[in-house]
Amino acid sequence: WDEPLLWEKGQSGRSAFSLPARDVEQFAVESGMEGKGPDFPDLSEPEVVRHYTRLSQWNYGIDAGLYPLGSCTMKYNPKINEAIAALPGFASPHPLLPEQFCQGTLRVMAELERFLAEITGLDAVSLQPAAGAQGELAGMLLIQAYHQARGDSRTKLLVPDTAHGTNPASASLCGYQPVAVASNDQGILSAETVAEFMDEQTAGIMVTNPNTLGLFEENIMAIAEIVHEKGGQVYCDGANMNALFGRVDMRKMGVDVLHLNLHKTFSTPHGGGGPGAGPVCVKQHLEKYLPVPRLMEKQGRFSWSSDAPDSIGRMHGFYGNFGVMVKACCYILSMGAENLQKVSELAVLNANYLKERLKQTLYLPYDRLCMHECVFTDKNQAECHVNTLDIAKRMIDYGFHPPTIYFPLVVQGALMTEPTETETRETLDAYIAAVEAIAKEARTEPELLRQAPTVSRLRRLDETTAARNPCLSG
Amino acid sequence: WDEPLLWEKGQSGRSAFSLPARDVEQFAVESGMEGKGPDFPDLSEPEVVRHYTRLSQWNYGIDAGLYPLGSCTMKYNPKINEAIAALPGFASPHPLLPEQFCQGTLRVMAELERFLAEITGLDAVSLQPAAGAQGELAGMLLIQAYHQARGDSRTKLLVPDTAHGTNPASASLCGYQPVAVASNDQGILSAETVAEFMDEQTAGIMVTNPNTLGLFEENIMAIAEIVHEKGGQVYCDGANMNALFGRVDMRKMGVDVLHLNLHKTFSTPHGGGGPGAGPVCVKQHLEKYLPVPRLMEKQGRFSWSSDAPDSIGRMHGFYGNFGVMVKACCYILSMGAENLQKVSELAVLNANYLKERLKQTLYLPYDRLCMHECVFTDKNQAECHVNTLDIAKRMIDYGFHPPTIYFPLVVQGALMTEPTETETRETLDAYIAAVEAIAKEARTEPELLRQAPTVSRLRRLDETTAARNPCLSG
Amino acid sequence: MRYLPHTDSDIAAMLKVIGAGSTDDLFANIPEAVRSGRKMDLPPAMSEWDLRARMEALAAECPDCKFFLGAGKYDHYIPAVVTNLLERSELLTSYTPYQPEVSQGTLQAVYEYQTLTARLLGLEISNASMYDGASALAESLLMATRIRKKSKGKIVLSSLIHPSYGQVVKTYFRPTPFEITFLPALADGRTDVSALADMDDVVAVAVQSPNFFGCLEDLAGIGSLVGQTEAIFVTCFTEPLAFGLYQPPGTQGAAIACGEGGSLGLPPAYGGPGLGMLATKMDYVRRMPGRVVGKTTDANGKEGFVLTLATREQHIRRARATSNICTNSNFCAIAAAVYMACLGKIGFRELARLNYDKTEYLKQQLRRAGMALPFGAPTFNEFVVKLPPGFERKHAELAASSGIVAGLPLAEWYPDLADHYLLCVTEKITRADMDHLIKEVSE
Amino acid sequence: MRYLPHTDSDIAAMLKVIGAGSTDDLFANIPEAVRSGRKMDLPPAMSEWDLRARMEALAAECPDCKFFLGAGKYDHYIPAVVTNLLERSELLTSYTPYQPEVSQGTLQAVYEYQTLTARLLGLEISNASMYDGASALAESLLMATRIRKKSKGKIVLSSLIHPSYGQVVKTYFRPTPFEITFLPALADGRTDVSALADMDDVVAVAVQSPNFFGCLEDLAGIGSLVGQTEAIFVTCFTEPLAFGLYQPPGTQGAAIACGEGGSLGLPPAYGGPGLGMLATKMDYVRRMPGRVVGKTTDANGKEGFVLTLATREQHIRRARATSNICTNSNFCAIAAAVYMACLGKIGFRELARLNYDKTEYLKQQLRRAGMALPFGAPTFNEFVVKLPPGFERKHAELAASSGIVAGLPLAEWYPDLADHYLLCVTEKITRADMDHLIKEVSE
Repeated sequence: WDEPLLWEKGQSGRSAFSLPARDVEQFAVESGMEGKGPDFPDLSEPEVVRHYTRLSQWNYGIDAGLYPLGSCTMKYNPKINEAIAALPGFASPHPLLPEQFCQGTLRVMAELERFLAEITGLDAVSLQPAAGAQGELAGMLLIQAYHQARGDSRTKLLVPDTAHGTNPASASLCGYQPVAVASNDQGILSAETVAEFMDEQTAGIMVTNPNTLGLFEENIMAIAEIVHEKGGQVYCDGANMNALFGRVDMRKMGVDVLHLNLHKTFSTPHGGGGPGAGPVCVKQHLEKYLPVPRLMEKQGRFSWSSDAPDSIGRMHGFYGNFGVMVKACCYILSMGAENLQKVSELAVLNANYLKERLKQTLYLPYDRLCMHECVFTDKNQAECHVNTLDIAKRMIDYGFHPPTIYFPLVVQGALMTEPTETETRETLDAYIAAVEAIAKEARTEPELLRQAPTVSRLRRLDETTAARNPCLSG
Repeated sequence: WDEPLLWEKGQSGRSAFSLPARDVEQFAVESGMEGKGPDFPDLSEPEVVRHYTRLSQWNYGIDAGLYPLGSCTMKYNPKINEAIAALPGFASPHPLLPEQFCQGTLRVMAELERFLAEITGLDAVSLQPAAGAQGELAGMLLIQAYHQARGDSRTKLLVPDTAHGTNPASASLCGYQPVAVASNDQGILSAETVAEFMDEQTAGIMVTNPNTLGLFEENIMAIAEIVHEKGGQVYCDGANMNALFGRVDMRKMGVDVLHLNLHKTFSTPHGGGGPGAGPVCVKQHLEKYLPVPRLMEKQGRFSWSSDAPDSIGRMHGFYGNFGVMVKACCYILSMGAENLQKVSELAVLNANYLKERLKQTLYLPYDRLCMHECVFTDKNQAECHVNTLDIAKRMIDYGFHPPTIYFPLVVQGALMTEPTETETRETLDAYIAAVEAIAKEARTEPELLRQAPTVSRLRRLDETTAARNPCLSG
Repeated sequence: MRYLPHTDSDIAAMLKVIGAGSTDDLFANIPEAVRSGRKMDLPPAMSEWDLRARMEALAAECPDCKFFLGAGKYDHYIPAVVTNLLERSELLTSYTPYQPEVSQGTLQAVYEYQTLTARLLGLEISNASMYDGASALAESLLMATRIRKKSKGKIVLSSLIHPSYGQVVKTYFRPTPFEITFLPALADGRTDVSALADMDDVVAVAVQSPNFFGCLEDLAGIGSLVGQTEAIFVTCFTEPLAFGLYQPPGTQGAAIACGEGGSLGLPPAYGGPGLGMLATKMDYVRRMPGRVVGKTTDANGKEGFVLTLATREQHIRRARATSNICTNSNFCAIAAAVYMACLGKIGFRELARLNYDKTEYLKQQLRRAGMALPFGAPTFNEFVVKLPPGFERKHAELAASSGIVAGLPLAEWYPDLADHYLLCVTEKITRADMDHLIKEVSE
Repeated sequence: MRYLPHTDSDIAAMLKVIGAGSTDDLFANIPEAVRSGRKMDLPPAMSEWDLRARMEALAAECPDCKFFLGAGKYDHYIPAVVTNLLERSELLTSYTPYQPEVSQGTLQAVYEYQTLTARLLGLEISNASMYDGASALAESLLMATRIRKKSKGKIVLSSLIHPSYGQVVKTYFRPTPFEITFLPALADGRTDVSALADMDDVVAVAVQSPNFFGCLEDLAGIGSLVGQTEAIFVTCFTEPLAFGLYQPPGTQGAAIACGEGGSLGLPPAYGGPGLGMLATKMDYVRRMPGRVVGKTTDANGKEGFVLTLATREQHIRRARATSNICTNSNFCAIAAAVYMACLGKIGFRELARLNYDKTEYLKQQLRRAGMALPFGAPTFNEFVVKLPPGFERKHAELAASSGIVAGLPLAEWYPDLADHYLLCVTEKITRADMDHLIKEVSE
């Protein structure tokens, strides 16, 4: 059945809000400034509950099944972490409380900073960026501040064709002209190509490692050396850190700055699009540029300091997404070093297993060991005149969320598949069976794919009209 | 998609349990007594979460839509009450704690006892019965104890044909032979009929008021008088109390003992079949027979007393379903007297509105003012060779939970419909429209009804085979 | 009021359809003489915020404490997933699954509960739950009378069954002519069944293991003794976690195993709601009380689940039903199933082992501190200790000053056992907690 | 580890399919030189129970207190239904709705959020959320430069915009050649816009109302002034509940209204996550940053929702995107929508009124107690008071002894305003709380 829009429900006179007792008289309001209040629908509490319960039933979450969106690391989100983040001592503190009322929140942040430094091998961390892309921006601003402090104004930034989609936009926000660097026939960057583009007008490079093809940038040390030699800085997009726990040292890789996505790698839920958190980790020479305020410890007491004249400044109204940080901190504490390392082993195991089992069915442009994800394309199905979109939509009919599609752009018709470590072998086998069945259908009954999905409440949606004649509110 | 049975999932070696740290050594176990432990499947936490999330998605709850099961009072279950019952101070206390650790739980119970006495007009309350049927049993035992104390051993009990289904069984558990008393052509008991059956071998009468036809037993005073005259006691099944808040005084009605269903009338959720709570309320002359322990107050301190030589004894391992009591207490406090009265007004308004709007469509055997529910039958549809079951199953296709069917037995092919006060007029209108559409289909495409439901995950289930060759575990 | 959706114009329009002038008119059938005629005397309606504040204040009157209490309720950790999954309103706010097509979630979950319960107890089938352990025992004994088709005779209970359970059995049997008889205790803390040999007309024998003193009964021995008679052997439990370590009752001759399942994922909640468990043999299924879920197929041949064997039940069989139970503890049964699913075979066994080992540690330390452990039979996670005379005062002081509840004084239940305390140790008690207790007890 | 499902035999079988000897082999592509070569130095894995205990202990280091603090975060009651509905994993654990057919829940909820936001702010459209108020302002100003197609010029901010927001704007504009200029305050606590007349090349003017001092700006007046120039008028807010009582920015000439929506159903959570709101006119939609949901139809003509106008976004337009934002505050936006749905038109207005009246009561009482309220402009639920010199000590004492935080000292942010405090009163503050504060302040 359908669930009407909120304002198609309700009747004036209803309310789902329990108005607090009035214990003061009414006071006059300055004439001319008073408004009529927003035109919201009036619903009873049962109506509100039913509305959102029904809406939720049209949604697919990680608790419903496999969610193999490549690059998104849709792993299981532990329930205990939600319960802990909701503790009054974490959910209630006002951000401007005197220090004595928030030592607990500050200690959580201090621990998380230390953990992230340890996990990446870098020296200092700011938890302030509210999401991965804001972390990227922070990283770019840090690099810019670094160059500026040296009186060096650079204009370009190298961005490989296997970088995350936000990277060029983040570079551009910083006024850098992104210079596209092509990956080689192995799907990774070659040092030679980087050397070709790197010059003294170039601020540095943004490397996603493992890259968006799910491949480890094996030449990263040589590349970093080239970049450093020309005075540039190396930024690593750490969104794919789930592949690397306990395996690499970002410092040895030559990384100067890196952001992490707590809502991917560290198991905090994505909430249908956010909030996330995008801490930025740096080597010591960049620490003084980190956003303010900075968390300070003195004899076991924590406080904030904005005394950082070289800082790039503030990026958030307060200190970032504390609620998300709590969950990430819980995750790390639940795991410990050994289990975190195991997370990466199993994430990589799952991805390689899928890759091996499916490469006869879907075209695999780079047939080599992958890391946490693997990228297929629709090339094998082209002769049946079905494409990546058709395959993806048909997966919905089989009860699976589709993988990321048409990204990365470096291959045509990509199906970027990231199972994550929390999926069982049985689930992967069921997914493999579904993909095989779909590939068979592509040959025998391609119309099934083109018409898919059919089991969902809605059929394929007309995105073109939506964009051409946008209707954004009701 | 399907969700396998629990033991069809998992692999030995997994676990979703966080084993607490071991801080003591292992000790030997007496030889020969050790077992191998139960043969449970081993699942990871994500598997457990997904299993029950998926199962839940096959269920229909009050938060999903109208649930008009007659006699079941499926009203909205407030979320705040769940949150309060989960407070550590209520969820954690051990029942045998010294008094100083449980004054809060005891105060909740004392308040609820007082509220229920006030709401019914009776003198004393025991919260111990764990559900309505146990409340009925308690009531019967009280009546029996009362007679026994007078040296009077009676063998029969009057049970009208409009009583709840549990009533005869409860009477029978007490060794009473239930004597069926027929309702009159108005759907209620006549005093004359009761007078005919009532004698000095009869312990009393079990009246459901409003009865299961949704009609108020108008002759209740005269009936009570007849019963009392012969030395009998009047038991009222209070499961339908939702119709009567603030309207009647059970004492004036001549009721000696009555049970309430907290999980119906007082908004606590039914949990797919329980737990409930079935407090029993009595007039003063029955108080000394109430179950032990009894809650006592002395100078604002609460304690338990089992010093009650006439008591029928204990009915529960501890004190009843405290967790349910908290929610009922919250409900009463949220409502207050005026809103509780309004609850009944609106419950009765909704039922009469449905009755008036639908009586042209479905056959209404008793066309008069109803209380909180109304009973239709499939008589109008008989000529189309569809029956109550077909109509009910077709409602599922329209997105509604069916009403109670084939009960009460006093009419043939009953559709016993109780909307409750928390449903909006719009929802009732949508339900009415669905019933009208189904009635039309019965004439034009009766096969649609006979094949229903079709939108649910499963079609009609074979209950006969299930009962004939029971398969109760896997 | 935010739960009541009707606006004035809704009410007016609906009254018009009904043909009534006011909502009062809808109550016209209620005779004047039975009307209450006054407003109910209840506290004024509270806002959500005032309600929460008031109830939080009451909850705060139940301060946190460290208790060594079991005696029918065992305080175990509950995984956050259990709590979280049980909040799903599809499970919480549904009714008894009378319409199976829209209730497969509840039905499959309960079918799985039945299966796990049968496996846990070593029997063939389980029902879909009873109210609590006490009523489950009472119902089991009534069931025994039905199996043996007896209308009189002896119901023999161990005196080491939880005393409250014995009382509930008495209440349920009050209206019947059956005679309730108790078996005494042996010196080792087990039941003395020797009297059985001389008893006639025994319809059922019920024994609890681990019993109220925490001792494991020799179920196999008693079972074979009872097996030589006409009587039905009913075993009872209050701590099902024990079957993670010890042999389950079904393999020891029990015809019916019943008890309290609260240990399996339910919070103590001051004693309720509980979970009455009842498992038995397939032969006895039609004598079994309570709801039961069975597997079947739908019109397309797809597997599904329904409430079944309703002909035993009150709404069909009315006065001749196997029980009057209707609303049960369905939601608690699902909680138990989720809990058992979380632990799995491995976790359940390890957790049981941990409870046992911690308890043995405390016993060892108490012995070392010179305390007497009067009963020699093996125990699971609780046991009886005799403490120095006058310990009552210390017991009260400890509670008042440190929030430590040093077990349950047994004298109230067993007058012979002055200075005897029933101590319970679950996984929530740390070694440090126990060492602290020893120190306090030894002082 | 309970989140990791792989058994040893799973791993062995999978490695065999891959043709690898061990999981280490899967990392063969990582050069030796970049390997960490040591175990990470992290605390040992904690059980669920130890974790909870540890985090509860940390949470307890944030004791409850009574704070008269706003300044960007306002402490409002959150209905239990908001919290409950937001726990539904279908909403919480889903990704950005790239596949609309399985994401209609998120999409419709966000479409409704956009609509309610547009109505609240008096503008035509809203995006699907930004990180928080501060970044929403920065993004709004960047958007203004795109609307005006400027690559340089002045960005003029009121100095009574939340100081942190001003700092974030500076950070975002660091890489650009735009010049950030601040407008001073008037004596009545509003912004002095007189300098605007003499400024050239103004690309955008941003004013906050209620401003950081709690004062309502004369938005209509400023709006018409800015309307006479080329500049885009951006208004900002930290307390959207104010628009339950006062006129919304959209009707006062704002081209873009943005700010923090945390008041709408989010807990303070020590400052985050927040909800960046951004509403504007349809004309500017293609210059707007961030995700947006639009209505469309499916292949059967049924109404549905999709993410739309993706051509503005980074994953399509890459370097030329309107913003780099990707993950936003979607879940917070849904929380806000549920909150707004709960309050409705009536509740929202009444709650705003109650905040206002309580605040006026405190102002009245402070005046009566002889305290100076330096700014005469109307306020909503916070305001500035000048307390006797040396109140800092009392402020600290009150916090330490009674857990009362008597507002925010302004001197840190505005050095001229020694002894000035910003006090906030929401519906959670009772009259008794205020009387208590007055008493303490007057002593």
